[in-house]
Amino acid sequence: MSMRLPKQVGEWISREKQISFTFEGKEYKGYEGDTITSALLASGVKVLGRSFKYHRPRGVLSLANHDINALVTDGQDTNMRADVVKLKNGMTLKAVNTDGGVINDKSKYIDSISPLLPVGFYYKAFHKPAALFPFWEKVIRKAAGLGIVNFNYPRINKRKLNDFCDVLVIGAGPSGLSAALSAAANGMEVILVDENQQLGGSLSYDRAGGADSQSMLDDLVAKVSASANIKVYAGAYAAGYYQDHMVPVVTTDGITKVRAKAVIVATGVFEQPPVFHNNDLPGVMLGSAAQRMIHRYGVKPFNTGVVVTANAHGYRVALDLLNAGVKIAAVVDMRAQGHKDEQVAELIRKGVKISTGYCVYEAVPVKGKLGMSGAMLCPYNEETATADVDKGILVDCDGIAMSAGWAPAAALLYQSGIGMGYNNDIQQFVPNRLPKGIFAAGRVNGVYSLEARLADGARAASEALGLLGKKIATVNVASHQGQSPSHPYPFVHHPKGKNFVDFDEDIQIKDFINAAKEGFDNIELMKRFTTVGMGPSQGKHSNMNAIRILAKIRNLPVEKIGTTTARPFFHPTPMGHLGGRSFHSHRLTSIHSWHKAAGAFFVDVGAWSRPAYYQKAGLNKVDTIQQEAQAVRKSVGIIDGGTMGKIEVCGPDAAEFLERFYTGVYADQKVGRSRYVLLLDELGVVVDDGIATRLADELFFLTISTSNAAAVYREMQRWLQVWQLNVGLVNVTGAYGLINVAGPNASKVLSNLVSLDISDAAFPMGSAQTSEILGVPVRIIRAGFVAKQAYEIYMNTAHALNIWNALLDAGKSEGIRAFGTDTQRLLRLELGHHMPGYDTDGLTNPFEVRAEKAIHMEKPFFIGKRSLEIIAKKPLVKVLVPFNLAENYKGEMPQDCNLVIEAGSIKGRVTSIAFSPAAQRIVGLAYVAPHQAEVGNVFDIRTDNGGIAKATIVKTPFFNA
Amino acid sequence: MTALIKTTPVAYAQHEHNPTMGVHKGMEVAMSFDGVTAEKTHKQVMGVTDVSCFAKFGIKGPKAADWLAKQGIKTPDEINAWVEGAPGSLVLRLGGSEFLVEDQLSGNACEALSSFNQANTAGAYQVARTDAAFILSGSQVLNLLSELCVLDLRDKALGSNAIVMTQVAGISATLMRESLTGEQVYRIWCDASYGPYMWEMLIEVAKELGGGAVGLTARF
Amino acid sequence: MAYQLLKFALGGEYKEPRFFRDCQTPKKSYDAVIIGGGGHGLAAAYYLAKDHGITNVAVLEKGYIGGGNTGRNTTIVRSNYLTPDGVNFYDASVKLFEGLSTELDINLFYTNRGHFTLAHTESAMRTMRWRAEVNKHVGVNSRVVGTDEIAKACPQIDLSCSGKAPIQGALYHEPGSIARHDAVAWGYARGADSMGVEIFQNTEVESIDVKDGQVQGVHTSRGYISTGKVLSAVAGFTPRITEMVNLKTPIVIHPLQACVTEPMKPWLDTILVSGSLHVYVSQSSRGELVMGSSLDPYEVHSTKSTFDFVEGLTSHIVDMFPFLSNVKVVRQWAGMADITPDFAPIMGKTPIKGFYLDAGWGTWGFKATPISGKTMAYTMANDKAHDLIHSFRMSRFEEYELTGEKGAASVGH
Amino acid sequence: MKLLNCPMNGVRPLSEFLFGGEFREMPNPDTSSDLEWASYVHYRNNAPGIKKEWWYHSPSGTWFIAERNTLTDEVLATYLHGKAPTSEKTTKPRAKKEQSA
Repeated sequence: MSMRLPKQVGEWISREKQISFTFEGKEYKGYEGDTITSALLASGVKVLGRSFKYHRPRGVLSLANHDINALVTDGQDTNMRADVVKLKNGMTLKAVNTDGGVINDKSKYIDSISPLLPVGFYYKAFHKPAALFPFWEKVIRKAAGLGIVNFNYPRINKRKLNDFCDVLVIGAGPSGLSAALSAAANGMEVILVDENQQLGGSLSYDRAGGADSQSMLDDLVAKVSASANIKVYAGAYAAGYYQDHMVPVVTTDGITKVRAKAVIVATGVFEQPPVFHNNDLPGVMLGSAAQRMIHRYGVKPFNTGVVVTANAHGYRVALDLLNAGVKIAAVVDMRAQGHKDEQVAELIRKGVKISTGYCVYEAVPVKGKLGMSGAMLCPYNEETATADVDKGILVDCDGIAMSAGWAPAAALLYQSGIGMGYNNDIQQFVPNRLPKGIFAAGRVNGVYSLEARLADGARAASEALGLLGKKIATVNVASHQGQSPSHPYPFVHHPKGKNFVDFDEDIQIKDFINAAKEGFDNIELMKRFTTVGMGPSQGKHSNMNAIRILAKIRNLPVEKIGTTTARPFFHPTPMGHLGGRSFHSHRLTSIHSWHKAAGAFFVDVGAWSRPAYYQKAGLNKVDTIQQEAQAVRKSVGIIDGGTMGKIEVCGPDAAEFLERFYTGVYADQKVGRSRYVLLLDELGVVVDDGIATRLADELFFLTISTSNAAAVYREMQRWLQVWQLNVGLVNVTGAYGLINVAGPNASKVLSNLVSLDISDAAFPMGSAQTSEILGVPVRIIRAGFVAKQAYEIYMNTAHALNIWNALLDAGKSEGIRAFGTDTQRLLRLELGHHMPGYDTDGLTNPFEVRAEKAIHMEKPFFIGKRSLEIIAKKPLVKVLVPFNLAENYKGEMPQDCNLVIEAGSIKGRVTSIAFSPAAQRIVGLAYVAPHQAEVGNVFDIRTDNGGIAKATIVKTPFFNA
Repeated sequence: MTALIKTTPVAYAQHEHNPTMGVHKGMEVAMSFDGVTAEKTHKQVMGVTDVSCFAKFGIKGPKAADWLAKQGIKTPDEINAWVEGAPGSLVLRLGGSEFLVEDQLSGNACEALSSFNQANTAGAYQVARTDAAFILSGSQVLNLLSELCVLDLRDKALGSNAIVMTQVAGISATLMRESLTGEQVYRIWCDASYGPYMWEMLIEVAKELGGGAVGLTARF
Repeated sequence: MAYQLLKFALGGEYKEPRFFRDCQTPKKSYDAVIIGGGGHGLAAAYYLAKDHGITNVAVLEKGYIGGGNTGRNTTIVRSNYLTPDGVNFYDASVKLFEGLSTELDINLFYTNRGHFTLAHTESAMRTMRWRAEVNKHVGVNSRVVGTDEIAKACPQIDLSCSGKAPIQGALYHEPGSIARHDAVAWGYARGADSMGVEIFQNTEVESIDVKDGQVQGVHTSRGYISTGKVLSAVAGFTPRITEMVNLKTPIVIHPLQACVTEPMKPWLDTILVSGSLHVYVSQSSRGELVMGSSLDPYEVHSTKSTFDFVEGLTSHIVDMFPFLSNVKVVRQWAGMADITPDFAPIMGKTPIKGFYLDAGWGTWGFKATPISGKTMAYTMANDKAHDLIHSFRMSRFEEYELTGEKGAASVGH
Repeated sequence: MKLLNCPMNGVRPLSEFLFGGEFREMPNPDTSSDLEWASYVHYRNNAPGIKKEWWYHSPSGTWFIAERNTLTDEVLATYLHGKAPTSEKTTKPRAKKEQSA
């Protein structure tokens, strides 16, 4: 039976565009602009879902994005909120969290055994006997949860943009619109955000049977669109408030991070349900939900209804219902003193029965609780919150509209760090301390009459303007007159319970009472024990009532109970939105394309992508590496070292700077020579090492490890600021290419390209020259990290590929071969060199890696020196030694990080190990106890599978280089 | 032999678009991608051009400005600002005492400057510059930048002669706007090694916005 | 279980007793005062009473019990550490956890899920082997596994992480479990209370009275309490307490954040941690994904949430599980983590006689709750550090004997 | 995202900065005792309050000092090490007072 009303003024649906969809297998029709819920209600469908815990049938509650019991799936997506998700043609929808459909849900029995499941029952059951818990845990997990995740759901990365404004206004109800207009009128750049598709907030549905609010809305909206200073984000919610006025605004398309100079929060209030037996039946809904249904979607909420109220709003709802052709069985006012205003008068004129001092004692369900057939109305005692059942009247109705009060939508205000105080005139928490740049306006600020809300918006704007240095006339707002918009305790106790406070989690009044009895009588503890407000709606309709109950239980003023912290997000926000386009920056050398073509297997080294080795068809990783190493040992190899850190230290104090920064001496270093550099931190821990080459009296050129380069350069900059030396630092890591040619034939290859004498005599280890290759200026350093014969060639990175190719050509006859970092690690191991970060960890001191030679304690100062003086007095606990295994070792190959064991206790670990083609043995570096460290000593390495490998400490290099 | 052609740092990322390459100032760069007509429209909507080939010269140190002045190069008085320091050449003042000179299409200041010799120039140090450099243009350029950069880059916020050292797509970059061939464009410089990544990001977003790569030919 | 539930149904008027008394006025003096009503403080009180018969104890909680990091962590329990001392300590904690629901007669939902620390690089794999070898040596069930075992335990994961950080393997730690964190605090509170310990909520310590290097008592918002033994177990508030006794420590406070999704039907059975992607995730018994990340980048003594955190975390989660794109995050929150230079706690005696420290937990506090309580109770009762916590002693910094946990620089959890 | 005022580059979001830890005067290594030195390298002034800290603006490579309240996260001043403090007036709105959540 259709509940669709004739066209309503300002409705959000386009009746000319009909849409068909299915729900639970049945086909229905709706209009474009409908939400899933409004279309279903229009088609006479009342049961939209099942509740989380008891699987009770549920319908619409708020129609404002917290109807957690009306979650549906379209087969792709899950936990879709039917009350706000736009209807699309061809949708095939099902309620989530049912076992066999929303009507015949097999889990509905849980409702009848609910007495077995009081608050926190799961803390008191299932754990004995312990052996059975794993079984119960599975049962519970299966019962818990809402929708089923679709593992084939496509990856979606929404865009995340940044936007900026002077004043951000959140909420486009009367106060928000007024605030935006007055800020804009005074030259401010304004962004106006509202979660609804159309502006207006309550103006778009709270009509009291009239149309004035609509004309006022049209007028305001016209002004907004006419203003060049206002940018509107509609259908967009402010997900949270973050430091320094950053508010992410979420739409279906993505997120805009708005950075404002001032924020006006005009987010209004959430209507709160009065709590009575069966207040969750399909057909029972908030008054504002009924109004939204009528005016936004042209849907009749029910045919015959009761309005239960405790404020002026209920009477406005009654008039709207009446106007929509709903028969009003009664308006029930829970307040003894009742209500007087023109709406009441009009209702009486129209012959509506008003029962003052009454409550709805219970809603009467139809079979299966799939709807309601009537309501039991009883005289209500506000003191005891009880009903006089003997004087009860049963009225027939298929719906109840509830308007007993409000709770501020203050989540963003809380996140900005406001203080809230309880105002007894309106029975509501209102801001009493606002951080700089944060303003509240309208009902969230405790201002209720329409005139006052408009004024309050202007008032907030004027204060924001003041903060931004634009003084305008102050606006005064009249304080609240008349009765409270919220009832202080809208509860009706009932022996059968089922009077729900939290619809997400199925929490009833008695659950709170029992939780308090067990000692959880502090709002935060109560929240955690009962899980009130922990559901997807985050307590939007339940936290305030929970606070009222606890206040009553503890016999304290509501104020003393305080509120729980409202953390982000205002509405649950998809991870694809939050993650956005995940940036994954990476650095490549200018030779990368060659590596790729040559079959390089790439690894990430810091931000860089480097070849570990070059894959050869039919050759496994280990053999490939062995072959690349052989090439270097027997003839010549070439590696792209462009990723290495390269830093120029210039100026009169360059040598002095290095002497303070590193452990070595550099003042007497000759131009054209290189020296080892070792960096410690202030604790004396080994951080990094490398080579310093003096290119001129006032110019040192540093080559340091790839992964530490950025951090080391940063530390140099910091210490330079502290020491105030006359030095210039230039990080040329990305500007220079580096190619290392290594192996007995390296000089032969190089001599084809340079006009230098590179004989050992003219160009010994540790020396440097500048020259040209094919007309390109190059710096060449004779370094011995991977081979005795090795030349590091530096050039403008834009020429690196040219030089690389030239070297390959020049080396063809020698069988030159490119090698990667894995091979490089093997080569340096064969020479017995350790690598910081690989053979050391976050605690290793230089004595443990036997770097005494590199440490010049006689210097007046270097970073870490003072700590080394202390460490030097303590006995060594471990020391890094070179070892090899028996020539024909046949056991399990030990791995890096296998442990060194002596007499059943850990003495150290292997840091590097590999088969050395040059030494024709397995060789490695390991930490052992100092007493084990003598050359010739044998120690035990425990392999992955628990075997023992006998290792012998030897001298390096591991082969006769 | 000095005729060796440099490779643009962006080359690796451009391969997939198989552009028509050409040589400018000794560097091989993409002259065109999808044909000049298509690229002209990209230019209007959201065009990205690799101009890493523009010659560059970098210098820093307390005496850097004096030295440039001696070479007849005008430098900005403000920190983090730029001027046309010589005909067709930009001079960016990066912070207080570091400068980047870039010869645009018609400029030729850098060649002379490369004669710099630190040995006889106290207080100034040459900075090797091999940056990847880009031109961004079109109606959607602020839309693109509002996703890739957190700063407010609208005219009202970014002075016409200001430069910002900030992050674009999560990596450090230098950014400014200038008027080029009659239209306002944004310029981005980043470390050469990040060039391919930066190109990929700019093109990915540009394409979503109905634009794409623009070769040197269509750009000028 | 049935009869336990039936008693609720048949009980008529609800007869469940209070978990703990509502203490309002402290006595003049106690044998020991514990500052901090979180899991650690309450566990220490419980074991002081149970193991050492010291029941004249007051627990002082500034807010409500379990309201600090006990209620803010992501409830992971494991012992796959890097140093033998670390592994032994946490293994003892795991063993206590396993029997705790029975001992405290409260269902802690202690659920063994298995714990994978994913490695995306070779160097990460080396650290995994290092941890595995040490764990094995101490008799803890951890081992290096390949991608096949990961895929078996969690078929939904994208092993390439959307091509951004392909997974090489993992450290698999069989005992890895999760538990209902609040219940741990409530259970210890009830246990301690039933043996006579008095728990004072909303009670702030204003200063600590020390004479001649010996603790005399504490000034609180409920008046002066004299005592010879004070334990500080306040995690992120430690610097504020140590300042009261002029004790210098290396601890720095960084916020640690977490978030949860909407509940969904169970699909993720294991606990997944990725050091390189800085995420850890498990699915609670309620069906929510509980997710955390690495520490905030700078020192703040507050629990404010940042958007940066949730942006970074979710982009990595979606890299691992692309199909979660439209699964919604409901709530994010933060705790204050007390970090030490070697990522190991500071426990035991201090230079001030009668002042005991249980701090420096960083991101590891929850999983240590039972054992820290037990060892601190022992240390207080005997005024002698328990063997298990020797290497966590405060003096290790001045002695340049930091624990080797510093070697494992990846996110713990 | 938090905003910080780099003395060289102005107000920028936190993502452009690295935290360099507390600024601490180094005791004279030659005259300080082992204990004094150990305490300098290990211990921190860690109670909440106003502190001098190192911050680094990555895109420009600028180290500077920030005077910040570590309880409220409010920045009082930022300046280059050794340069006179500049008032924070130029920055966007200050950090809010912390609410214990």
